[in-house]
Amino acid sequence: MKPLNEMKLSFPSKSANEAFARTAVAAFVAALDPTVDELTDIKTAVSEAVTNAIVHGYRESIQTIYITAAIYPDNRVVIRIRDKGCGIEDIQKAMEPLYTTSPEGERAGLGFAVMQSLCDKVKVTSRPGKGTTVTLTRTLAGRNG
Amino acid sequence: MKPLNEMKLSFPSKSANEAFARTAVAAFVAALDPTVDELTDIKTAVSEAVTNAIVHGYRESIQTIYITAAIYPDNRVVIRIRDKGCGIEDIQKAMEPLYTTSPEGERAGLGFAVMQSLCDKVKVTSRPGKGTTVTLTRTLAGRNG
Amino acid sequence: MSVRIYLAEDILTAYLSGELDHHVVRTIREEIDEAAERAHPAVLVLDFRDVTFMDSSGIGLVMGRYALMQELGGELKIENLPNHIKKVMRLAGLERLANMETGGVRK
Amino acid sequence: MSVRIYLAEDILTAYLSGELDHHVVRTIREEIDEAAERAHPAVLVLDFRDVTFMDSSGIGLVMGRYALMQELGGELKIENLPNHIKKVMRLAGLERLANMETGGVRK
Ligand SMILES: Nc1ncnc2c1ncn2[C@@H]1O[C@H](COP(=O)(O)OP(=O)(O)O)[C@@H](O)[C@H]1O
Ligand SMILES: Nc1ncnc2c1ncn2[C@@H]1O[C@H](COP(=O)(O)OP(=O)(O)O)[C@@H](O)[C@H]1O
Repeated sequence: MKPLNEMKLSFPSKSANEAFARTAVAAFVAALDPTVDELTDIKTAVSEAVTNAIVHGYRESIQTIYITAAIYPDNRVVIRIRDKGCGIEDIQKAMEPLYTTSPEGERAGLGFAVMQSLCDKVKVTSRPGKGTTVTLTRTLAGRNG
Repeated sequence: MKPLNEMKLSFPSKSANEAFARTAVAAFVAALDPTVDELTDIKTAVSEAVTNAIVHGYRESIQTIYITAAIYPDNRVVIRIRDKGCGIEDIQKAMEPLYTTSPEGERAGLGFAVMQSLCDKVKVTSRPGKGTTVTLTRTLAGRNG
Repeated sequence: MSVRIYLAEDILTAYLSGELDHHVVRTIREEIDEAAERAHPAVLVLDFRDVTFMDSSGIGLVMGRYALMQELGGELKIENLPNHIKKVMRLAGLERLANMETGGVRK
Repeated sequence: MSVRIYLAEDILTAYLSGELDHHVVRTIREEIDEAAERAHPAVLVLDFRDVTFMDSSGIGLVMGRYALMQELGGELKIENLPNHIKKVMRLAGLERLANMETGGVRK
Protein backbone atom coordinates (compact mmCIF):
# COMPACT_ATOMS: atom_id res chain seq x y z
CA MET A 1 0.00 0.00 0.00
CA LYS A 2 1.31 3.46 -0.86
CA PRO A 3 1.36 5.97 2.00
CA LEU A 4 -0.95 8.95 1.81
CA ASN A 5 1.66 11.10 3.45
CA GLU A 6 5.16 10.65 4.78
CA MET A 7 7.97 12.62 6.33
CA LYS A 8 11.64 12.29 7.14
CA LEU A 9 13.38 13.88 10.06
CA SER A 10 16.94 13.83 11.35
CA PHE A 11 18.61 15.52 14.30
CA PRO A 12 21.59 15.07 16.63
CA SER A 13 21.26 12.60 19.49
CA LYS A 14 21.02 15.24 22.22
CA SER A 15 18.60 14.46 24.99
CA ALA A 16 16.99 17.90 24.52
CA ASN A 17 15.72 16.59 21.17
CA GLU A 18 13.58 13.88 22.77
CA ALA A 19 10.78 16.42 23.23
CA PHE A 20 11.28 17.83 19.72
CA ALA A 21 11.11 14.38 18.10
CA ARG A 22 7.89 13.26 19.77
CA THR A 23 6.23 16.64 19.18
CA ALA A 24 7.18 16.64 15.49
CA VAL A 25 5.81 13.13 15.00
CA ALA A 26 2.62 14.10 16.84
CA ALA A 27 2.23 17.14 14.59
CA PHE A 28 2.58 14.89 11.54
CA VAL A 29 -0.02 12.42 12.83
CA ALA A 30 -2.39 15.24 13.83
CA ALA A 31 -3.73 15.38 10.26
CA LEU A 32 -5.53 12.09 10.98
CA ASP A 33 -7.51 13.80 13.73
CA PRO A 34 -6.42 11.32 16.41
CA THR A 35 -7.87 11.32 19.92
CA VAL A 36 -5.80 12.85 22.71
CA ASP A 37 -5.12 9.33 24.03
CA GLU A 38 -3.91 8.08 20.66
CA LEU A 39 -1.61 11.06 20.31
CA THR A 40 -0.21 10.56 23.82
CA ASP A 41 0.40 6.86 23.10
CA ILE A 42 2.34 7.70 19.95
CA LYS A 43 4.36 10.44 21.64
CA THR A 44 5.26 8.09 24.47
CA ALA A 45 6.35 5.24 22.18
CA VAL A 46 8.45 7.61 20.04
CA SER A 47 10.02 9.09 23.16
CA GLU A 48 11.08 5.58 24.28
CA ALA A 49 12.68 4.71 20.96
CA VAL A 50 14.46 8.07 20.61
CA THR A 51 15.74 7.89 24.19
CA ASN A 52 17.08 4.39 23.52
CA ALA A 53 18.95 5.62 20.44
CA ILE A 54 20.51 8.40 22.53
CA VAL A 55 21.28 6.43 25.69
CA HIS A 56 22.06 2.96 24.34
CA GLY A 57 22.65 3.27 20.59
CA TYR A 58 25.02 6.22 20.70
CA ARG A 59 25.93 5.93 24.42
CA GLU A 60 25.51 9.67 24.84
CA SER A 61 27.93 10.60 22.04
CA ILE A 62 26.39 13.11 19.64
CA GLN A 63 25.50 11.50 16.33
CA THR A 64 22.45 11.52 14.07
CA ILE A 65 19.02 9.98 14.69
CA TYR A 66 16.74 9.35 11.69
CA ILE A 67 12.97 9.20 11.86
CA THR A 68 10.48 8.49 9.11
CA ALA A 69 6.73 8.45 9.56
CA ALA A 70 4.06 7.40 7.10
CA ILE A 71 0.28 7.46 7.11
CA TYR A 72 -1.60 4.79 5.13
CA PRO A 73 -5.15 4.87 3.75
CA ASP A 74 -6.34 2.44 6.45
CA ASN A 75 -5.41 4.95 9.19
CA ARG A 76 -2.25 3.04 9.92
CA VAL A 77 0.71 5.08 11.14
CA VAL A 78 4.18 3.58 10.70
CA ILE A 79 7.08 5.30 12.45
CA ARG A 80 10.69 4.25 12.04
CA ILE A 81 13.40 5.40 14.47
CA ARG A 82 16.92 4.59 13.36
CA ASP A 83 20.42 4.99 14.81
CA LYS A 84 23.83 4.00 13.47
CA GLY A 85 25.03 3.17 16.96
CA CYS A 86 26.32 0.08 18.77
CA GLY A 87 23.44 -2.21 17.84
CA ILE A 88 21.83 -4.96 19.93
CA GLU A 89 23.37 -8.44 20.33
CA ASP A 90 20.27 -10.28 21.50
CA ILE A 91 17.08 -8.49 20.51
CA GLN A 92 14.75 -10.94 22.22
CA LYS A 93 16.53 -10.50 25.54
CA ALA A 94 16.66 -6.71 25.09
CA MET A 95 12.90 -6.64 24.70
CA GLU A 96 12.22 -8.53 27.93
CA PRO A 97 10.56 -6.32 30.52
CA LEU A 98 12.96 -5.05 33.19
CA TYR A 99 16.04 -6.00 31.15
CA THR A 100 18.41 -3.07 30.93
CA THR A 101 22.12 -2.58 30.34
CA SER A 102 22.07 0.83 32.03
CA PRO A 103 20.77 0.37 35.58
CA GLU A 104 23.25 3.02 36.77
CA GLY A 105 21.41 5.50 34.53
CA GLU A 106 18.20 4.50 36.31
CA ARG A 107 16.76 3.04 33.13
CA ALA A 108 13.85 0.85 34.21
CA GLY A 109 14.25 -1.66 31.39
CA LEU A 110 10.67 -0.96 30.34
CA GLY A 111 11.14 1.04 27.17
CA PHE A 112 10.29 -1.81 24.81
CA ALA A 113 7.45 -2.95 27.10
CA VAL A 114 5.91 0.51 26.90
CA MET A 115 6.31 0.63 23.10
CA GLN A 116 4.66 -2.79 22.79
CA SER A 117 1.78 -1.83 25.02
CA LEU A 118 1.07 1.39 23.17
CA CYS A 119 1.55 0.17 19.59
CA ASP A 120 -0.06 -2.57 17.54
CA LYS A 121 3.34 -3.77 16.38
CA VAL A 122 6.96 -3.11 17.34
CA LYS A 123 9.63 -4.43 15.01
CA VAL A 124 13.30 -4.22 15.92
CA THR A 125 16.13 -4.89 13.51
CA SER A 126 19.71 -4.42 14.60
CA ARG A 127 23.25 -5.27 13.67
CA PRO A 128 25.97 -5.07 16.34
CA GLY A 129 28.33 -2.28 15.44
CA LYS A 130 25.99 -1.04 12.70
CA GLY A 131 22.90 0.30 14.44
CA THR A 132 19.28 -0.30 15.31
CA THR A 133 15.94 0.39 13.64
CA VAL A 134 12.69 0.33 15.61
CA THR A 135 9.47 0.32 13.58
CA LEU A 136 6.30 1.25 15.44
CA THR A 137 2.90 0.57 13.87
CA ARG A 138 -0.34 1.88 15.25
CA THR A 139 -3.74 2.00 13.56
CA LEU A 140 -5.85 4.89 14.71
CA ALA A 141 -9.53 4.45 15.38
CA GLY A 142 -9.83 8.21 15.50
CA ARG A 143 -12.82 10.14 16.67
CA ASN A 144 -15.33 7.80 15.04
CA GLY A 145 -13.63 4.62 16.24
CA MET B 1 29.87 29.63 14.15
CA LYS B 2 28.87 26.01 14.70
CA PRO B 3 25.20 25.42 15.49
CA LEU B 4 24.28 24.13 18.94
CA ASN B 5 21.52 22.05 17.45
CA GLU B 6 20.12 21.41 14.00
CA MET B 7 17.48 19.33 12.28
CA LYS B 8 16.48 18.27 8.80
CA LEU B 9 12.96 17.60 7.68
CA SER B 10 11.40 16.62 4.37
CA PHE B 11 7.82 15.93 3.33
CA PRO B 12 5.60 15.98 0.24
CA SER B 13 4.27 19.33 -0.96
CA LYS B 14 0.69 18.71 0.15
CA SER B 15 -1.07 21.69 1.61
CA ALA B 16 -2.04 19.61 4.67
CA ASN B 17 1.67 19.64 5.57
CA GLU B 18 1.77 23.42 6.00
CA ALA B 19 0.55 23.00 9.58
CA PHE B 20 2.91 20.08 10.21
CA ALA B 21 5.95 22.01 8.96
CA ARG B 22 5.40 25.12 11.07
CA THR B 23 4.57 23.05 14.17
CA ALA B 24 7.68 20.90 13.76
CA VAL B 25 9.92 23.97 13.39
CA ALA B 26 8.25 25.56 16.43
CA ALA B 27 8.89 22.37 18.45
CA PHE B 28 12.56 22.54 17.45
CA VAL B 29 12.88 26.19 18.43
CA ALA B 30 11.01 25.60 21.71
CA ALA B 31 14.25 24.46 23.38
CA LEU B 32 15.36 28.12 23.33
CA ASP B 33 12.39 29.00 25.54
CA PRO B 34 11.05 31.63 23.12
CA THR B 35 8.17 33.93 23.99
CA VAL B 36 4.73 33.12 22.56
CA ASP B 37 5.12 36.06 20.17
CA GLU B 38 8.51 34.90 18.93
CA LEU B 39 7.14 31.41 18.33
CA THR B 40 4.12 32.79 16.46
CA ASP B 41 6.39 34.97 14.28
CA ILE B 42 8.53 31.97 13.33
CA LYS B 43 5.53 29.75 12.64
CA THR B 44 4.01 32.43 10.43
CA ALA B 45 7.19 33.02 8.41
CA VAL B 46 7.72 29.26 7.92
CA SER B 47 4.10 28.87 6.86
CA GLU B 48 4.60 31.55 4.18
CA ALA B 49 7.71 29.94 2.75
CA VAL B 50 6.25 26.42 2.78
CA THR B 51 3.03 27.63 1.17
CA ASN B 52 5.06 29.33 -1.55
CA ALA B 53 6.95 26.12 -2.28
CA ILE B 54 3.64 24.27 -2.61
CA VAL B 55 1.69 26.88 -4.56
CA HIS B 56 4.37 28.51 -6.69
CA GLY B 57 7.45 26.25 -6.62
CA TYR B 58 5.69 22.98 -7.34
CA ARG B 59 2.45 24.50 -8.73
CA GLU B 60 0.38 22.06 -6.68
CA SER B 61 2.12 18.95 -8.05
CA ILE B 62 3.26 16.65 -5.24
CA GLN B 63 7.03 16.74 -4.83
CA THR B 64 9.38 17.09 -1.88
CA ILE B 65 9.99 20.11 0.36
CA TYR B 66 13.19 20.25 2.42
CA ILE B 67 13.59 22.18 5.65
CA THR B 68 16.64 22.60 7.83
CA ALA B 69 16.74 24.56 11.05
CA ALA B 70 19.72 25.45 13.20
CA ILE B 71 20.15 27.14 16.54
CA TYR B 72 23.35 29.11 17.18
CA PRO B 73 24.99 30.05 20.49
CA ASP B 74 23.90 33.68 20.11
CA ASN B 75 20.21 32.62 20.14
CA ARG B 76 20.05 32.95 16.38
CA VAL B 77 17.67 30.61 14.59
CA VAL B 78 18.30 29.96 10.90
CA ILE B 79 15.60 28.13 8.94
CA ARG B 80 16.01 27.06 5.32
CA ILE B 81 13.00 26.08 3.19
CA ARG B 82 13.92 24.55 -0.14
CA ASP B 83 12.02 23.30 -3.18
CA LYS B 84 13.22 21.87 -6.49
CA GLY B 85 10.39 23.54 -8.35
CA CYS B 86 10.07 26.12 -11.11
CA GLY B 87 12.31 28.76 -9.53
CA ILE B 88 11.94 32.55 -9.64
CA GLU B 89 13.00 34.66 -12.65
CA ASP B 90 13.20 38.04 -10.91
CA ILE B 91 13.65 37.68 -7.17
CA GLN B 92 13.57 41.41 -6.46
CA LYS B 93 10.24 41.78 -8.21
CA ALA B 94 8.87 38.66 -6.52
CA MET B 95 9.65 40.16 -3.13
CA GLU B 96 7.78 43.40 -3.80
CA PRO B 97 4.69 43.69 -1.60
CA LEU B 98 1.45 42.84 -3.45
CA TYR B 99 3.30 41.22 -6.36
CA THR B 100 1.83 37.80 -7.06
CA THR B 101 1.65 35.47 -10.01
CA SER B 102 -1.41 33.69 -8.59
CA PRO B 103 -4.13 36.26 -8.07
CA GLU B 104 -6.72 33.66 -9.16
CA GLY B 105 -5.65 31.60 -6.15
CA GLU B 106 -6.35 34.66 -3.98
CA ARG B 107 -2.71 34.96 -3.02
CA ALA B 108 -2.27 38.45 -1.62
CA GLY B 109 1.30 38.89 -2.81
CA LEU B 110 2.34 39.50 0.78
CA GLY B 111 4.14 36.29 1.68
CA PHE B 112 7.64 37.76 1.38
CA ALA B 113 6.51 40.99 3.08
CA VAL B 114 5.29 38.99 6.06
CA MET B 115 8.52 36.96 6.21
CA GLN B 116 10.59 40.15 6.10
CA SER B 117 8.53 41.79 8.81
CA LEU B 118 8.77 38.83 11.16
CA CYS B 119 12.41 37.86 10.59
CA ASP B 120 15.69 39.72 10.98
CA LYS B 121 16.82 38.53 7.57
CA VAL B 122 15.23 36.82 4.58
CA LYS B 123 17.56 35.49 1.90
CA VAL B 124 16.18 34.08 -1.33
CA THR B 125 18.25 32.14 -3.85
CA SER B 126 16.62 30.66 -6.90
CA ARG B 127 17.38 29.22 -10.31
CA PRO B 128 14.61 29.07 -12.90
CA GLY B 129 13.81 25.43 -13.57
CA LYS B 130 15.94 24.32 -10.62
CA GLY B 131 14.18 25.54 -7.50
CA THR B 132 14.16 28.06 -4.69
CA THR B 133 15.72 28.31 -1.25
CA VAL B 134 14.43 30.76 1.34
CA THR B 135 16.62 31.31 4.40
CA LEU B 136 14.96 32.93 7.40
CA THR B 137 17.08 34.29 10.25
CA ARG B 138 15.67 35.41 13.55
CA THR B 139 17.51 36.12 16.78
CA LEU B 140 15.44 35.43 19.86
CA ALA B 141 15.52 37.77 22.82
CA GLY B 142 13.70 35.11 24.78
CA ARG B 143 12.17 35.56 28.20
CA ASN B 144 15.02 37.69 29.53
CA GLY B 145 15.26 39.91 26.46
CA MET C 1 -10.19 24.91 11.15
CA SER C 2 -13.84 25.50 10.68
CA VAL C 3 -16.29 28.23 9.81
CA ARG C 4 -19.83 28.63 11.14
CA ILE C 5 -22.03 30.97 9.14
CA TYR C 6 -25.15 32.72 10.46
CA LEU C 7 -27.61 35.04 8.73
CA ALA C 8 -29.52 37.52 10.92
CA GLU C 9 -31.62 40.11 9.12
CA ASP C 10 -29.31 41.28 6.36
CA ILE C 11 -26.08 40.60 8.19
CA LEU C 12 -24.14 37.46 7.32
CA THR C 13 -21.57 36.54 9.95
CA ALA C 14 -18.78 33.98 9.41
CA TYR C 15 -17.17 32.85 12.66
CA LEU C 16 -13.72 31.52 11.80
CA SER C 17 -11.88 29.24 14.19
CA GLY C 18 -8.59 27.34 14.35
CA GLU C 19 -5.53 27.80 12.13
CA LEU C 20 -6.11 29.88 9.02
CA ASP C 21 -3.61 28.92 6.33
CA HIS C 22 -3.56 28.25 2.59
CA HIS C 23 -4.73 24.65 3.15
CA VAL C 24 -7.95 25.53 4.95
CA VAL C 25 -8.66 28.85 3.26
CA ARG C 26 -9.79 27.11 0.08
CA THR C 27 -12.80 25.37 1.63
CA ILE C 28 -13.64 28.26 3.91
CA ARG C 29 -13.71 30.64 0.98
CA GLU C 30 -16.17 28.41 -0.86
CA GLU C 31 -18.50 28.11 2.10
CA ILE C 32 -18.57 31.84 2.72
CA ASP C 33 -19.02 32.76 -0.94
CA GLU C 34 -21.85 30.32 -1.41
CA ALA C 35 -23.71 31.72 1.60
CA ALA C 36 -23.06 35.32 0.53
CA GLU C 37 -24.16 34.75 -3.04
CA ARG C 38 -27.36 33.12 -1.80
CA ALA C 39 -28.18 35.74 0.86
CA HIS C 40 -26.94 38.94 -0.81
CA PRO C 41 -26.39 40.46 2.66
CA ALA C 42 -25.93 44.19 3.28
CA VAL C 43 -23.00 43.32 5.51
CA LEU C 44 -20.64 40.35 5.60
CA VAL C 45 -18.84 40.04 8.94
CA LEU C 46 -15.68 37.97 9.29
CA ASP C 47 -15.22 37.24 12.99
CA PHE C 48 -11.61 36.26 13.88
CA ARG C 49 -12.13 35.76 17.62
CA ASP C 50 -11.25 32.05 17.61
CA VAL C 51 -8.53 32.10 14.96
CA THR C 52 -5.38 30.75 16.63
CA PHE C 53 -2.97 31.20 13.71
CA MET C 54 -3.02 33.16 10.46
CA ASP C 55 -0.55 33.77 7.67
CA SER C 56 -0.95 35.90 4.53
CA SER C 57 -3.46 33.38 3.15
CA GLY C 58 -5.88 34.98 5.60
CA ILE C 59 -5.16 38.38 4.07
CA GLY C 60 -6.03 36.91 0.68
CA LEU C 61 -9.27 35.67 2.18
CA VAL C 62 -10.15 39.15 3.48
CA MET C 63 -9.22 40.90 0.24
CA GLY C 64 -11.19 38.39 -1.83
CA ARG C 65 -14.34 38.79 0.34
CA TYR C 66 -13.92 42.57 0.14
CA ALA C 67 -13.99 42.31 -3.66
CA LEU C 68 -16.98 39.99 -3.54
CA MET C 69 -19.00 42.33 -1.30
CA GLN C 70 -18.19 45.24 -3.58
CA GLU C 71 -19.55 43.20 -6.45
CA LEU C 72 -22.67 42.29 -4.47
CA GLY C 73 -23.17 45.91 -3.44
CA GLY C 74 -22.60 45.18 0.22
CA GLU C 75 -20.05 45.91 2.88
CA LEU C 76 -17.32 43.87 4.61
CA LYS C 77 -16.57 44.06 8.33
CA ILE C 78 -13.71 42.44 10.19
CA GLU C 79 -14.31 41.81 13.86
CA ASN C 80 -12.47 40.65 16.96
CA LEU C 81 -8.95 40.47 15.59
CA PRO C 82 -6.63 38.78 18.10
CA ASN C 83 -3.32 40.61 18.52
CA HIS C 84 -1.22 38.10 16.58
CA ILE C 85 -3.53 38.51 13.60
CA LYS C 86 -3.61 42.30 13.80
CA LYS C 87 0.15 42.01 13.58
CA VAL C 88 0.06 40.07 10.29
CA MET C 89 -2.55 42.43 8.83
CA ARG C 90 -0.51 45.45 9.89
CA LEU C 91 2.94 44.08 9.07
CA ALA C 92 1.72 43.00 5.67
CA GLY C 93 1.30 46.67 4.83
CA LEU C 94 -2.41 46.88 5.45
CA GLU C 95 -2.16 50.08 7.51
CA ARG C 96 -4.30 51.73 4.86
CA LEU C 97 -7.08 49.35 5.85
CA ALA C 98 -6.49 50.16 9.50
CA ASN C 99 -10.15 50.83 10.10
CA MET C 100 -10.48 47.07 9.96
CA GLU C 101 -9.18 47.01 13.45
CA THR C 102 -11.92 49.19 14.76
CA GLY C 103 -14.59 47.19 13.03
CA GLY C 104 -15.23 48.00 9.41
CA VAL C 105 -13.90 48.33 5.92
CA ARG C 106 -16.19 50.67 4.00
CA LYS C 107 -16.41 50.88 0.27
CA MET D 1 9.88 20.70 33.35
CA SER D 2 10.51 21.70 36.91
CA VAL D 3 10.31 20.37 40.42
CA ARG D 4 9.40 22.31 43.56
CA ILE D 5 10.35 20.63 46.82
CA TYR D 6 8.79 21.35 50.22
CA LEU D 7 9.55 19.94 53.67
CA ALA D 8 6.70 19.97 56.23
CA GLU D 9 7.37 18.15 59.51
CA ASP D 10 8.96 14.92 58.34
CA ILE D 11 7.24 14.77 54.96
CA LEU D 12 9.22 15.86 51.91
CA THR D 13 7.01 16.58 48.89
CA ALA D 14 8.31 16.98 45.35
CA TYR D 15 5.79 18.60 43.00
CA LEU D 16 6.71 17.61 39.45
CA SER D 17 5.45 19.59 36.49
CA GLY D 18 5.76 19.57 32.70
CA GLU D 19 7.10 16.79 30.50
CA LEU D 20 8.95 14.03 32.35
CA ASP D 21 11.44 12.36 30.01
CA HIS D 22 15.03 11.12 30.10
CA HIS D 23 16.33 14.64 29.39
CA VAL D 24 14.76 16.30 32.42
CA VAL D 25 14.80 13.33 34.78
CA ARG D 26 18.54 13.70 35.34
CA THR D 27 18.37 17.11 36.99
CA ILE D 28 15.13 16.38 38.82
CA ARG D 29 16.63 13.25 40.32
CA GLU D 30 19.59 15.21 41.66
CA GLU D 31 17.40 17.88 43.22
CA ILE D 32 15.15 15.39 44.97
CA ASP D 33 17.99 13.20 46.21
CA GLU D 34 19.90 16.14 47.59
CA ALA D 35 16.84 17.33 49.53
CA ALA D 36 16.02 13.81 50.76
CA GLU D 37 19.57 13.12 51.90
CA ARG D 38 19.64 16.39 53.79
CA ALA D 39 16.20 16.02 55.42
CA HIS D 40 16.02 12.26 56.02
CA PRO D 41 12.22 12.47 55.83
CA ALA D 42 9.88 9.73 57.09
CA VAL D 43 7.95 10.07 53.85
CA LEU D 44 8.93 11.27 50.37
CA VAL D 45 5.91 12.21 48.28
CA LEU D 46 6.18 12.48 44.47
CA ASP D 47 3.22 14.53 43.28
CA PHE D 48 2.44 14.02 39.57
CA ARG D 49 -0.56 16.36 39.35
CA ASP D 50 1.07 18.75 36.85
CA VAL D 51 3.01 16.24 34.79
CA THR D 52 1.77 16.57 31.21
CA PHE D 53 3.83 13.77 29.65
CA MET D 54 5.77 10.79 30.97
CA ASP D 55 7.65 7.89 29.41
CA SER D 56 9.48 5.02 31.13
CA SER D 57 12.15 7.44 32.33
CA GLY D 58 9.56 8.48 34.92
CA ILE D 59 9.25 4.88 36.06
CA GLY D 60 13.00 4.81 36.53
CA LEU D 61 12.67 7.97 38.62
CA VAL D 62 10.04 6.33 40.86
CA MET D 63 11.96 3.08 41.23
CA GLY D 64 15.17 4.93 42.05
CA ARG D 65 13.48 7.08 44.71
CA TYR D 66 11.86 3.95 46.14
CA ALA D 67 15.32 2.42 46.54
CA LEU D 68 16.66 5.61 48.08
CA MET D 69 13.88 5.80 50.67
CA GLN D 70 14.42 2.17 51.60
CA GLU D 71 18.06 3.01 52.17
CA LEU D 72 17.16 6.05 54.27
CA GLY D 73 14.62 4.01 56.27
CA GLY D 74 11.67 6.03 55.00
CA GLU D 75 8.70 5.53 52.77
CA LEU D 76 7.76 6.61 49.23
CA LYS D 77 4.32 7.82 48.21
CA ILE D 78 3.07 8.60 44.73
CA GLU D 79 0.22 11.07 44.52
CA ASN D 80 -2.18 12.52 42.00
CA LEU D 81 -1.34 10.41 38.98
CA PRO D 82 -3.07 11.77 35.85
CA ASN D 83 -4.69 9.04 33.76
CA HIS D 84 -2.11 9.07 30.97
CA ILE D 85 0.62 8.44 33.55
CA LYS D 86 -1.29 5.71 35.35
CA LYS D 87 -1.44 4.08 31.94
CA VAL D 88 2.35 4.07 31.50
CA MET D 89 2.89 2.82 35.06
CA ARG D 90 0.30 0.08 34.54
CA LEU D 91 1.22 -0.84 30.96
CA ALA D 92 4.85 -1.06 31.94
CA GLY D 93 3.97 -4.03 34.11
CA LEU D 94 3.76 -2.18 37.37
CA GLU D 95 0.45 -3.77 38.40
CA ARG D 96 2.26 -5.24 41.35
CA LEU D 97 2.83 -1.72 42.58
CA ALA D 98 -0.80 -0.90 42.00
CA ASN D 99 -1.19 0.52 45.45
CA MET D 100 0.73 3.47 44.02
CA GLU D 101 -2.45 4.54 42.42
CA THR D 102 -4.31 4.76 45.69
CA GLY D 103 -1.57 6.73 47.32
CA GLY D 104 1.33 4.76 48.75
CA VAL D 105 4.09 2.27 48.13
CA ARG D 106 4.99 0.72 51.47
CA LYS D 107 8.22 -0.99 52.28
N1 LIG E 1 18.81 1.75 20.00
C1 LIG E 1 19.44 0.85 20.78
N2 LIG E 1 20.76 0.57 20.56
C2 LIG E 1 21.41 -0.32 21.33
N3 LIG E 1 20.84 -1.00 22.37
C3 LIG E 1 19.53 -0.76 22.62
C4 LIG E 1 18.77 0.16 21.85
N4 LIG E 1 17.51 0.17 22.34
C5 LIG E 1 17.48 -0.71 23.36
N5 LIG E 1 18.70 -1.28 23.54
C6 LIG E 1 19.05 -2.32 24.54
O1 LIG E 1 17.85 -2.89 25.04
C7 LIG E 1 17.77 -2.74 26.44
C8 LIG E 1 16.32 -2.63 26.89
O2 LIG E 1 15.73 -1.43 26.37
P1 LIG E 1 14.43 -0.83 27.05
O3 LIG E 1 13.39 -1.90 27.21
O4 LIG E 1 14.03 0.37 26.30
O5 LIG E 1 14.89 -0.42 28.52
P2 LIG E 1 15.88 0.73 29.03
O6 LIG E 1 16.01 1.79 27.98
O7 LIG E 1 15.20 1.25 30.26
O8 LIG E 1 17.18 0.07 29.30
C9 LIG E 1 18.62 -1.52 26.76
O9 LIG E 1 19.07 -1.49 28.10
C10 LIG E 1 19.76 -1.71 25.74
O10 LIG E 1 20.70 -2.65 26.19
N1 LIG F 1 9.16 28.88 -3.87
C1 LIG F 1 8.81 29.64 -4.95
N2 LIG F 1 8.96 29.15 -6.22
C2 LIG F 1 8.60 29.89 -7.29
N3 LIG F 1 8.10 31.13 -7.20
C3 LIG F 1 7.93 31.70 -6.01
C4 LIG F 1 8.26 30.98 -4.82
N4 LIG F 1 7.99 31.77 -3.76
C5 LIG F 1 7.52 32.92 -4.26
N5 LIG F 1 7.46 32.89 -5.62
C6 LIG F 1 7.00 33.97 -6.51
O1 LIG F 1 7.01 35.20 -5.79
C7 LIG F 1 5.70 35.78 -5.82
C8 LIG F 1 5.43 36.56 -4.55
O2 LIG F 1 5.41 35.69 -3.42
P1 LIG F 1 4.70 36.16 -2.09
O3 LIG F 1 5.20 37.51 -1.68
O4 LIG F 1 4.87 35.07 -1.07
O5 LIG F 1 3.18 36.31 -2.47
P2 LIG F 1 2.07 35.23 -2.85
O6 LIG F 1 2.48 33.88 -2.34
O7 LIG F 1 0.85 35.72 -2.17
O8 LIG F 1 1.97 35.25 -4.35
C9 LIG F 1 4.77 34.61 -6.04
O9 LIG F 1 3.52 35.01 -6.56
C10 LIG F 1 5.59 33.76 -7.01
O10 LIG F 1 5.51 34.25 -8.31
